[in-house]
Amino acid sequence: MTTNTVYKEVLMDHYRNPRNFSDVSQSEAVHRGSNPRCGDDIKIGVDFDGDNIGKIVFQGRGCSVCMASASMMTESVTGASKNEVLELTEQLREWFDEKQGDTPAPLETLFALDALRQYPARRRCVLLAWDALESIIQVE
Amino acid sequence: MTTNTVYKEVLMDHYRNPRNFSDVSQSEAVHRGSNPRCGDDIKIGVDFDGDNIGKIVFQGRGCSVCMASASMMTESVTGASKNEVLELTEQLREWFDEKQGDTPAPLETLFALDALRQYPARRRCVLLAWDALESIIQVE
Amino acid sequence: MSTNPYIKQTFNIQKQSQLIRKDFPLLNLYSGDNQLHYLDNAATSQKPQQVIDAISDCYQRVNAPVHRGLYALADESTTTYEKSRKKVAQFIGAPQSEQLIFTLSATESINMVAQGWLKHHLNAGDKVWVTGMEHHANLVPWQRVCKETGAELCFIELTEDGSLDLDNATELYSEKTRFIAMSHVSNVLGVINPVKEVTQRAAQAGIPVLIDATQSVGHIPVDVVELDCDFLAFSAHKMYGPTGIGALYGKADKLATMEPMLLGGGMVDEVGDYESSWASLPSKLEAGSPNLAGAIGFASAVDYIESIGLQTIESIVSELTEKALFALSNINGIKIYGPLDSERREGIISFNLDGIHPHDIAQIAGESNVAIRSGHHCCQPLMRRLGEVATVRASFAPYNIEEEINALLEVIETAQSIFMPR
Amino acid sequence: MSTNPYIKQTFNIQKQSQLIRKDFPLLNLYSGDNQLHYLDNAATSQKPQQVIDAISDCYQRVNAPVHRGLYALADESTTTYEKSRKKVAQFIGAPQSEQLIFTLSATESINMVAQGWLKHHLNAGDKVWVTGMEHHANLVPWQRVCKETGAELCFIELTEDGSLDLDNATELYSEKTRFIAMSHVSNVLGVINPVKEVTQRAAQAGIPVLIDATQSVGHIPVDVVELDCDFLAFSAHKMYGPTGIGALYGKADKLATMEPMLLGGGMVDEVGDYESSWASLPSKLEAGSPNLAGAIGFASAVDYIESIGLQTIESIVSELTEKALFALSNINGIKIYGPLDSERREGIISFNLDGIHPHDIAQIAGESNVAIRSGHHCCQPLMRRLGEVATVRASFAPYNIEEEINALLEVIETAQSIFMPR
Ligand SMILES: Cc1ncc(COP(=O)(O)O)c(C=O)c1O
Ligand SMILES: Cc1ncc(COP(=O)(O)O)c(C=O)c1O
Repeated sequence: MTTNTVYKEVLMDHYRNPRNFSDVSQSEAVHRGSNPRCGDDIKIGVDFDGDNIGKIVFQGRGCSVCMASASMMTESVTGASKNEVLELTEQLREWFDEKQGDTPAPLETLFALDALRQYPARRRCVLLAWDALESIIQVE
Repeated sequence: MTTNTVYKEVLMDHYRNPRNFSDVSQSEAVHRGSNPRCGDDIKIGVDFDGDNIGKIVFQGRGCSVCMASASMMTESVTGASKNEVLELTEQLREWFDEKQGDTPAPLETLFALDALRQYPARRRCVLLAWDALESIIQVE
Repeated sequence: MSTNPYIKQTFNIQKQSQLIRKDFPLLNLYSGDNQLHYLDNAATSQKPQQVIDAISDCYQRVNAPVHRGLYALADESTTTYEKSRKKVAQFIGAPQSEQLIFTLSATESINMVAQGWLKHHLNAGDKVWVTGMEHHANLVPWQRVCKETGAELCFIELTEDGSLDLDNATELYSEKTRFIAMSHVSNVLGVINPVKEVTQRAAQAGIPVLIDATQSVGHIPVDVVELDCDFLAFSAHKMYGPTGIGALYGKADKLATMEPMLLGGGMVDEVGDYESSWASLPSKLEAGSPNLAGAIGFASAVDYIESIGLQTIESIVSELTEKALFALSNINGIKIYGPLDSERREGIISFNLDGIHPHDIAQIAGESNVAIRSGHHCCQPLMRRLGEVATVRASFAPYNIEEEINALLEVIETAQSIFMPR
Repeated sequence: MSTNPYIKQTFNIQKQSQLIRKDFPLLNLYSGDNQLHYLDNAATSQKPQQVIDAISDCYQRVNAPVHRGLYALADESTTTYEKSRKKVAQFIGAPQSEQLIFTLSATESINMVAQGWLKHHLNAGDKVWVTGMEHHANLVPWQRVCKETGAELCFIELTEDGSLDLDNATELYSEKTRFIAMSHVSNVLGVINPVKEVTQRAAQAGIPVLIDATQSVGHIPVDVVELDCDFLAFSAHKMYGPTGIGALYGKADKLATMEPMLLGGGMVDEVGDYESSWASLPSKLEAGSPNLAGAIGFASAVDYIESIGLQTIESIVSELTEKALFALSNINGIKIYGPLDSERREGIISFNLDGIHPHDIAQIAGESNVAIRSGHHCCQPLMRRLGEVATVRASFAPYNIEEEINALLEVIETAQSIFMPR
């Protein structure tokens, strides 16, 4: 196995001990993200605090990348404004699509996703939670 | 131009002076043969004499090969029995499909068609009249 | 493009064709007395070594399932496939790659629109317009969809010189018209149709237009934004690309509302036992394992065209066409179809000779290694309008050279000496 | 076949695979630590140099329009195209070449039958049967045709071990059944279905049967007369042939009563302005310019298989499968789907590991150059029946060697050490 493995400690930690992983049924706004291709299926729940993300939780099942990415997302966006989240989502997409550039991840908390940029096939796993959150904000 | 040209004198003679080329409307049995691909469109008319071809005429338009082949056919089959014609048609098909074998044409009158065997694309031109005659006999 | 080896101001056009010809291995197989004069380019073009190599390279280096694997090779195949889509999409000026669907052929592209889009937008009494010069591929699918829905098929007729008689197609933009399908360039007459004129007025009337660009893409500039068409269909094999792959371009809203003709793997999202939902574009319209080598070959044909320059191609072909038209029009008993004005036509010339069946001319040509076509060219309705059952057709590509026109002229002379001896 | 270089009694199977592997340039690109362990053969196979060369040769020597020219090259292309048809037809035992239609893919073949035949033979209340293990390509087209006609889609369910539960499909041969569509070999379970048993009873009841043979042709013997199926669909790219071409076999009466899905050039006889008539078979079902290079590549893949011998292929793959099944079944926490009896399965093995998502296994495999697949494999209905969202799948070809099984086992060990540390 190459040293480039995506299964770095930080990612595995998020997968094994997902942050903010809990029932979304109490949240103000909920959106489901699913990828029938690999069976990833998660729900994101948000409580807003004015224009900001007050509380965010997620629930569901998926591969380690999908679950870890969702977990990292909840940590990254808590307290951020809607616009900040939308911008961050866009930055993350661009960063991911760059594949191997030197650009660091838009947030330090997301750095563990770096190795995945070589694998365009994992794009959807990484972005599933982010897409769902974006939908929530756009609907609001 | 190669010496293998299909436009030998005999063929051109049949094309320019088609034998038994006349109105088919008086014939006992008539069948139309057409090839929309190249616009060949002829009618064969037969009067039977018992089991034999008494009189055979044709009418229509087509390329030189189609017209000459029809003309040669009328000469070849006049007086022949239905079975003989069916057999001859089959022999002609086989001979044509052989492409370059040494087998001579089933009848001397058909020898001018020899060079055409190299050109499978002309199969339908050569056989159009024969197919029409076969249909007449099979219906009888 | 100063690095373009094909363009040097000091080169005349003859030399350019000869340089281009070197790229085509099939043509170089024959030499001297056996030289092949391939003038059947409107049927299918020959392929440059660059395209052949790209296909081999695909199988030797890239081949893996597209869109579905998590290993490096599958990433490579997916990336290469999507790059190929982008290349072809950009070549016709498609705003988004996803608007370019890879299909089996131009024929399939057109059928997809007939069955997947128009059929769901037609009612009895509606009108669908085509022209009197369409290839069967851009006619028979509309015949069927009209029959299925009770719509009426209407024809834009031709003027004496083989142009579209738009002035007399009075109902073309009427309220009843739901669709217009027309060719950009006729594969028989060579005429370039005033597509822009039609799409502009159609747009005002809210009528979608499909362009059959099978004879124009790769030959003359085609830009879907500039043409403002709703759909555009073409085939790789007519533009130096592989056999067995074509493309459909569509406006985003049109593709979005299109029902897929083919159902299966890759084009679905969720598949229940009794019902399924579709994936997003372009996947929705590409059921089954993608044709990876075909797409790569298609893109490399575009690369090839761009390396020569579309302008260079156009000027070579138009010079050949002009010379051929001039020489042919001096022949006794010849009838040339379509406008003679070389500005308004591509490198396709159809003609007939008095007293000689087109089949006989093509046969005599074949015996002299001149590859031309006789027949209805998949345009029976046009033949009826011309009052012919068939024509002879010679069509040029940038690898054709002037002496091949002479070979054609000799063939005609021979044919006349056999069939019309003085 | 004593001249067969691949078969020597003194060779063991390992050596045979190694010899075969030499024919596949893509696999030979990688060596040493970078060696590619391509175990995604059920998705698409690699291509031998022989097939790649046949395709290049087509473009370098044969390329010309098929069925339409009067010059020598066009004769050659036509003859070669029809020879290719004959080759593929004979390979599946089709009584007549005309019963073999070249298509875009197995997917297109199946859609052609759904839209062109079954749709015209179904009424509301009729039943169409499929199985619970079908690929989306052999399911979604039937879903649509049932919805369009009001017919009912019924499923032959699976037993615990992944076999067809024919005993409990009590209504299968009932009066209401109009069609049965089933796969010969499942692309997930690897199980070989008892097709003959079904066709025999279906024939008594007058029910046509379509076999999706995409995973069987080229892998195990397939003879359409012996199977007595009405339709059979397959793709070249799964049997060492090119991408972008498939085939449809049909019984003569079925093909004769089939409406063409694609309309256009080549498939018509007379084309009026408003109505057209169709050409005879096989042309009727092959609209558009034929895929010459695809057909030639397809035939050369058959040649390649015949040069190795189907039996040799079978025995290599079955030995690999047996070994892999044995080794895998000893792993803690593994679940293998489908019957374990290697007599009843092909070289396709799907499995899951407790506590590890299939995606993660495939990813870890990819990082070690082991190309395996994770996902639903275009079989979502089967996944539901297995109670999984996805599986891992490894699939073998005769160029795979025993050490590649070890590479797979190592990957599993790594995955377990990452995800299930003791
Ligand atoms: C069992 C089965 N049927 C049908 C198909 C569809 O084949 P294709 O994608 O070549 O049309 C496949 C492969 O994808 C398959 O495995
Ligand atoms: C104008 C035109 N349209 C459509 C077609 C059909 O193209 P294809 O046979 O590649 O589908 C052709 C060529 O045959 C053509 O010349």
